[in-house]
Amino acid sequence: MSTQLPSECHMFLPKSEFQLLIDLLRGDGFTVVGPMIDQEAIVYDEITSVEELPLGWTDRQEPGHYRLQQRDDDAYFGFVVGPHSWKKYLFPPLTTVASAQKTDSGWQMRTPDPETTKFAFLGVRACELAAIAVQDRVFTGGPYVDPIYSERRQQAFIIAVNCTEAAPTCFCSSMNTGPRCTSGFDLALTELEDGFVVEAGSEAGESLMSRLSTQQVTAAQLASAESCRQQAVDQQSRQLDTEGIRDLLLENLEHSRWEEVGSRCLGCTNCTMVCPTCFCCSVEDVTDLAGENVERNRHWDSCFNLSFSHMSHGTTRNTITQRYRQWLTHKLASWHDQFDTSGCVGCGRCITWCPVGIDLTEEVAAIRNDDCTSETGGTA
Amino acid sequence: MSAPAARPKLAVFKFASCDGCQLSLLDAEDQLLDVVGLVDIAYFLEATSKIVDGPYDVALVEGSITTPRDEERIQEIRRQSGYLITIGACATAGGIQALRNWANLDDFIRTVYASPQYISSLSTSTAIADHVAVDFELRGCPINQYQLIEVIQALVAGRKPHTRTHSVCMDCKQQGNVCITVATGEPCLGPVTQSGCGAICPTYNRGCYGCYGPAKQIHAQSLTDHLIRQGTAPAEMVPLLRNFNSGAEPFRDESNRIESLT
Amino acid sequence: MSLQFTSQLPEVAREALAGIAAERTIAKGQTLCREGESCHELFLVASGHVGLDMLVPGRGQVRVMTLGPGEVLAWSALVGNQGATATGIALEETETIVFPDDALINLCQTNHDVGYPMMRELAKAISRRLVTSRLQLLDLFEQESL
Amino acid sequence: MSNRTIKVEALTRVEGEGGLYVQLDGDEVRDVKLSIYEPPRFFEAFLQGRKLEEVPDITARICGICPVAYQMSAVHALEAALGVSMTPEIRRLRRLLYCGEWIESHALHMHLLHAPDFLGFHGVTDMAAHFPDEVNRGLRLKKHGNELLEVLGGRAIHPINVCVGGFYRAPKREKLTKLLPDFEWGLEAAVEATQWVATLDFPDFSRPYEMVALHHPDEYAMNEGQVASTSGLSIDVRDYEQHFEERHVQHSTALHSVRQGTDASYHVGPLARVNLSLEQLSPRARQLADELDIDWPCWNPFQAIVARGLELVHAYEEAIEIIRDYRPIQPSQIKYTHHAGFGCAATEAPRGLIYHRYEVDRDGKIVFAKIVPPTSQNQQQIEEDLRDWLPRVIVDDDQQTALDCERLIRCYDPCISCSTHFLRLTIDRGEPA
Amino acid sequence: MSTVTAGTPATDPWLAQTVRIAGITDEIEGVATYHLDFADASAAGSFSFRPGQFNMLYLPGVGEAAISISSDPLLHGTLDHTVRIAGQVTTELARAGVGATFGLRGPFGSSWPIDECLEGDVILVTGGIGLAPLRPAIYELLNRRTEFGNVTLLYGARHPFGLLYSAEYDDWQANGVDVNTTVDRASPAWQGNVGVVTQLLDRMPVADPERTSVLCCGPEVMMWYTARSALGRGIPKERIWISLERNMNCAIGLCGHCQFGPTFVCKDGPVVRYDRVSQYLRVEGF
Repeated sequence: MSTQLPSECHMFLPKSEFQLLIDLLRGDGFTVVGPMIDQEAIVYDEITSVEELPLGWTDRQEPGHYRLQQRDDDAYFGFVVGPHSWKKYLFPPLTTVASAQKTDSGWQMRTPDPETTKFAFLGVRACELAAIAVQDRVFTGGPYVDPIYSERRQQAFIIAVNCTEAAPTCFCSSMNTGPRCTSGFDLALTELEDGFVVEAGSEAGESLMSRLSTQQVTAAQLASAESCRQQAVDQQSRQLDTEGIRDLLLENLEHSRWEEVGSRCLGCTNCTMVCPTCFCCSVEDVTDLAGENVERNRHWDSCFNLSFSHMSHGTTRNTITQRYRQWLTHKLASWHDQFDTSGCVGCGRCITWCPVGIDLTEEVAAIRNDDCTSETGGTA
Repeated sequence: MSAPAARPKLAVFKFASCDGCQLSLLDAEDQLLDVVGLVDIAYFLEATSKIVDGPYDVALVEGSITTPRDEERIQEIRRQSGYLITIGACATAGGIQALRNWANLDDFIRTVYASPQYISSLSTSTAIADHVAVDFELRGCPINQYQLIEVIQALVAGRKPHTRTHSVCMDCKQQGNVCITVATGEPCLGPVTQSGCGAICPTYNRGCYGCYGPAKQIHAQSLTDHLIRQGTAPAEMVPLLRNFNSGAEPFRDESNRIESLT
Repeated sequence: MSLQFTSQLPEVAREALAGIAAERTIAKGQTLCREGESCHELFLVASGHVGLDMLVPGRGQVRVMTLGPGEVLAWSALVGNQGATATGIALEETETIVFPDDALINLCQTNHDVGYPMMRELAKAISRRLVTSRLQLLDLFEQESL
Repeated sequence: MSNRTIKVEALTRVEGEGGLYVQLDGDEVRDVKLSIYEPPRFFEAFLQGRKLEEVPDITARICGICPVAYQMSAVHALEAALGVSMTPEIRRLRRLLYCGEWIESHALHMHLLHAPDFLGFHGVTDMAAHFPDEVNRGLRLKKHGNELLEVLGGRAIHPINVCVGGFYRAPKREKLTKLLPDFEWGLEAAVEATQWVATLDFPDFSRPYEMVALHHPDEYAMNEGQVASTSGLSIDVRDYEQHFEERHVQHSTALHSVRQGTDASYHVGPLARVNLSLEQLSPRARQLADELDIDWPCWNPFQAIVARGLELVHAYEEAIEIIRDYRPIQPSQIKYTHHAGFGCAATEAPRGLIYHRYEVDRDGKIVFAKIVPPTSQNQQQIEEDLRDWLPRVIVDDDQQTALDCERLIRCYDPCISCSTHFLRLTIDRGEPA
Repeated sequence: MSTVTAGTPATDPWLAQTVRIAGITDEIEGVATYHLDFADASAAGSFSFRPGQFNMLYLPGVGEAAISISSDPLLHGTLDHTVRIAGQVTTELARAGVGATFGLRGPFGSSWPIDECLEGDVILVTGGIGLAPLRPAIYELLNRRTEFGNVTLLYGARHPFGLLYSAEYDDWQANGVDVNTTVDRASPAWQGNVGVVTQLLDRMPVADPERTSVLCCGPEVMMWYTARSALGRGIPKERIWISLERNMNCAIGLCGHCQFGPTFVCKDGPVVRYDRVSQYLRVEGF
């Protein structure tokens, strides 16, 4: 992890030249999306200037609790992750996947026009790179490729930022997804007081880097960047023991802990909405009054909704307990069967943004501590 | 797919309410003329002086039952109506006027009226479904006009109306809103309130006050316990649950529970 | 022949049982036992089918189940004769193995090496019958018929 | 046919439910009763003990047609109680919100509720077939009002963005400026609509009203001003209750507002406003008022529809101006601290002056609430109008007579839902007194 | 299944093709078979499916429903779906007449493992409408009859008039499928078996259980007890196959609705090997 990369891969970008990065991307036709302060939180939205970044702000996070706080320095990226994730750009909350028009010769089916917006994401954290990689598998790795995700993803330019701090809700180390950005980016930045150590992760990244007003990086800058990154590792306090987690959960489907957490869970869907990998969605028709022009709209949905498992003769998962179990076992266990990876990247959003502070790491630990298979070996 | 040929005969009835829900139909400006073309408007006092006697295929009922006379009137409307749909929080949960259910009606009357003997009113304000069988409930204070149009469209097509029952949170997050409770500590009923409003309150920087009533399968106590632990006074939680849908069972029971704690 | 019922019995029990059993061919339409009446024989169906009917006032004889190879009927002969709970009618020419109740009860009581396995297999057969009856009760295809 | 009773069991194309009965002895009007059988909802009672912050949300529910009027009166009265004063920016944004409600309500009443009376239709459904352009224009204008309410208030019915101290969130500029093209079209359409209603066939029926409305020297009064009348009254709103009282009148089951110490009725609404504040109308509306074939002040209640038209034009013109100049305001809400006090305010609902008075305790809870909506103030006036009007319209056909009475009632765009919380009534539907 | 890429109507997984109702056969009460033609002839040419697969039938404005294909996979000219009126889509479909058009996406999902049954005996166990997804398998077994040992159909229904495709039984029987039916509730005229379908499995001779395959489709409880019976008869768990039903919304494994533990029923199922899902079958609400 702390392997020193050859210094020629790295450059130094002074903060005074930072705006050029956005200008170049915009000049290349990218819509640049980055962190900014809105609604008392750090969210992702379109930016045109570094001025819009949350300079000097940080976030304080705990289960069910988030507050912005002023830093005593001028860091651009001195926070962790907020309620938004990049999935809202790659897998939009609402999109039209097809349409149908009634004509004299019957229904005509159409595909939507391709997405033309190219996004450049500025400030993607290691856990978020991992989340994008997870969604890549979901949407493009199987027998069917989602054209909407695929188009947006192929056009996206990713500028990662290494975390230099960790929130008490972070557990990316446990999930082996961070905090160091190792792949999946075009450029990666590590913020120092007066500039960024920049690393290219792709040809597109290299090419952009060559157009920036960068300087040769010094050994001191590299060392300083490394110690900043190490700070994020050292600060991480939360852990999720992933050892045998798939079998642990799938063999404890009748564990009493599910009822316990099910009684606290609101079934509100917040954890699934903020999760950067949750991909559940529904397609519904929207028609004009005559019913002759129909759009098939796909919107984010959630396994926490009662209607989600509804069939004509009944609902499969009828209680919040069953739905919480579905979410957690999918995220941490059956995701492995389906996509050969965990569905969790350890970003901690579901912990922070749960309105009643339910913490999945605590739930897993509770089940592990009282693993019923280890005692009785099965159910009667 | 052919819709039933005859246009359903529609009636709009009003009980104790503000008129806002039936106005939602007139507020569907773009579709209004098309909608009125789909149905035969037989009784809709707010919109037309044309009055056709029952029976009616579809009755939209706004308002709650608060007088002895209305107790009888709703029975007659039920007899006259094929498919009875209640619209809005008054009709589905008793409305804001259901606050009288926790008060002494005589005190209420004396507060407002100098000559209480003239007032003929029940001591409760109750939902239509407490009196007659209701075929479909459309929630909200006020209802959402798009949901109302969906209901009418569904009835014309002879199918069950489709309205979603998830929490406000899902709509809220899909609009990119930050959770107001988590980020500011302000109490918000979004997690336990049914979708339909478009999550407007959090979008406008304020907590949801539950005007679409409880979502399906909620754990209201988990939310209130957490908010109280986080510093909201129980005395503040009671009125939050007790406003436009105070008569909806999960809100009513939870407000009673917290009240008993204080 | 290998029947589910007898195949599980130990050799010694099978031999002992063979000593008291008789093979009987029941002609189509013939009654094996009659609802409400005492029945003094336990039947094991070897081939063919037997219908179990119950009398429901207003509906007449209602067929509640069909038995086939390997299934027993008239077990009331073994567990205490309260009268048969259904009428068994051969639906075709049916081969059965018949056990007279007094001999069977006597054998089971005196020789536990036979009695216990026999009762266990009978319990299993009753258990299977119970499960199928429950599944029938569940009316699994109910939603399919409007 | 000497003694007969004419009953309108249910008034239509009004908001809320009410009826009318008229007792005649030959051609002589013996009794006229505007009966309102909306059940009481006890708003003033259950407001007691609620947090003052809830008042704008709760009072909005008195009326789904003019919730903004209730919210505006409530917040101003409560701010008076708390001693909070508004910034000019918030004040303008509140006027903009009110413009939305005026546009929505006036367009609805002019086109869909009142015009059918002049043209001989039951309502919009049958009128649409013969006057599709007018109906569609009405719907479009109404929609503009609603869109403005949605941007600024979150939704058209029972907006959620109004709070004591200002707004929960100031709208983004783009969201408002996006409305401008429609509003520019709407302004022209409002002018056309006003010209159109001015050509309707008005009965020659003028009445010696005392018209009461807010008046403000610098602007067309909406949220603030002196309570003024065409008889020369000009008082501070704090003195409202010294000049106007709600009174139980023998012949009616309802509470009527009258001038204090007299039995005199008075008239509130758009006609009163235009008569009192003609000079404060926006330039386009002011010019239009002159161009129309009406002498101002106007005393014909049927021509209130024209006054509504002028206000529609005014609301568009003012809305466009406010939107053009709008920059997001910070803060959108003025901070305040709770302390005991009382305050009152009057604003101009689409149907006329609305008055609120509150007493709050030091914890910010409501101790006392009084709400006087416009329709209660007009009720006695309507009955008096009918006494005058009936002899002119009595025909053998009771139905026709009733219809003519309804036409007059609808001039006031009565909002019966609003009225109920203060009405004392026994329900005696259809039985002549 | 090869990777499908976006772009053309044939490859965009979200895009439905227009089909037309060429004929409707009323089967039993509330159930009809829709014979479909593709509006685009080239689409018809390129459409092929394996027994057990399903299509998404799309009624614009109403929605989609996953319906298994019930025709002979070899007969390219016909595409049949036997549909029971249950939800909105099927209710609306029931109102459509011959000539009506709507949308179709598919075929999707896994198929019955016919090739894994070669040379052994095959027992098809099904109930009610569950025969519809098995009918293409019966056709295929008949088409390739010599490649298998005994082929037995055990079919249960609620009552005698709930038996689907009854006109075809004689033909199947004549061509080497032993057809056994049973009903839960007998009518006076019913001369056949009464009792649940698992009973038929309990008492039928199973000559070589190690080489016998069971293909089962019906309500989950029925499939669970069928598997129990099959295991009791010595049939290996790897040779028992069931067809699952879950809420299928996208049919392409991208929406999450149809998950059953590790299985996406739409793309890993609907036909799954019993032992791969058995541990979850009796977990309530999973």
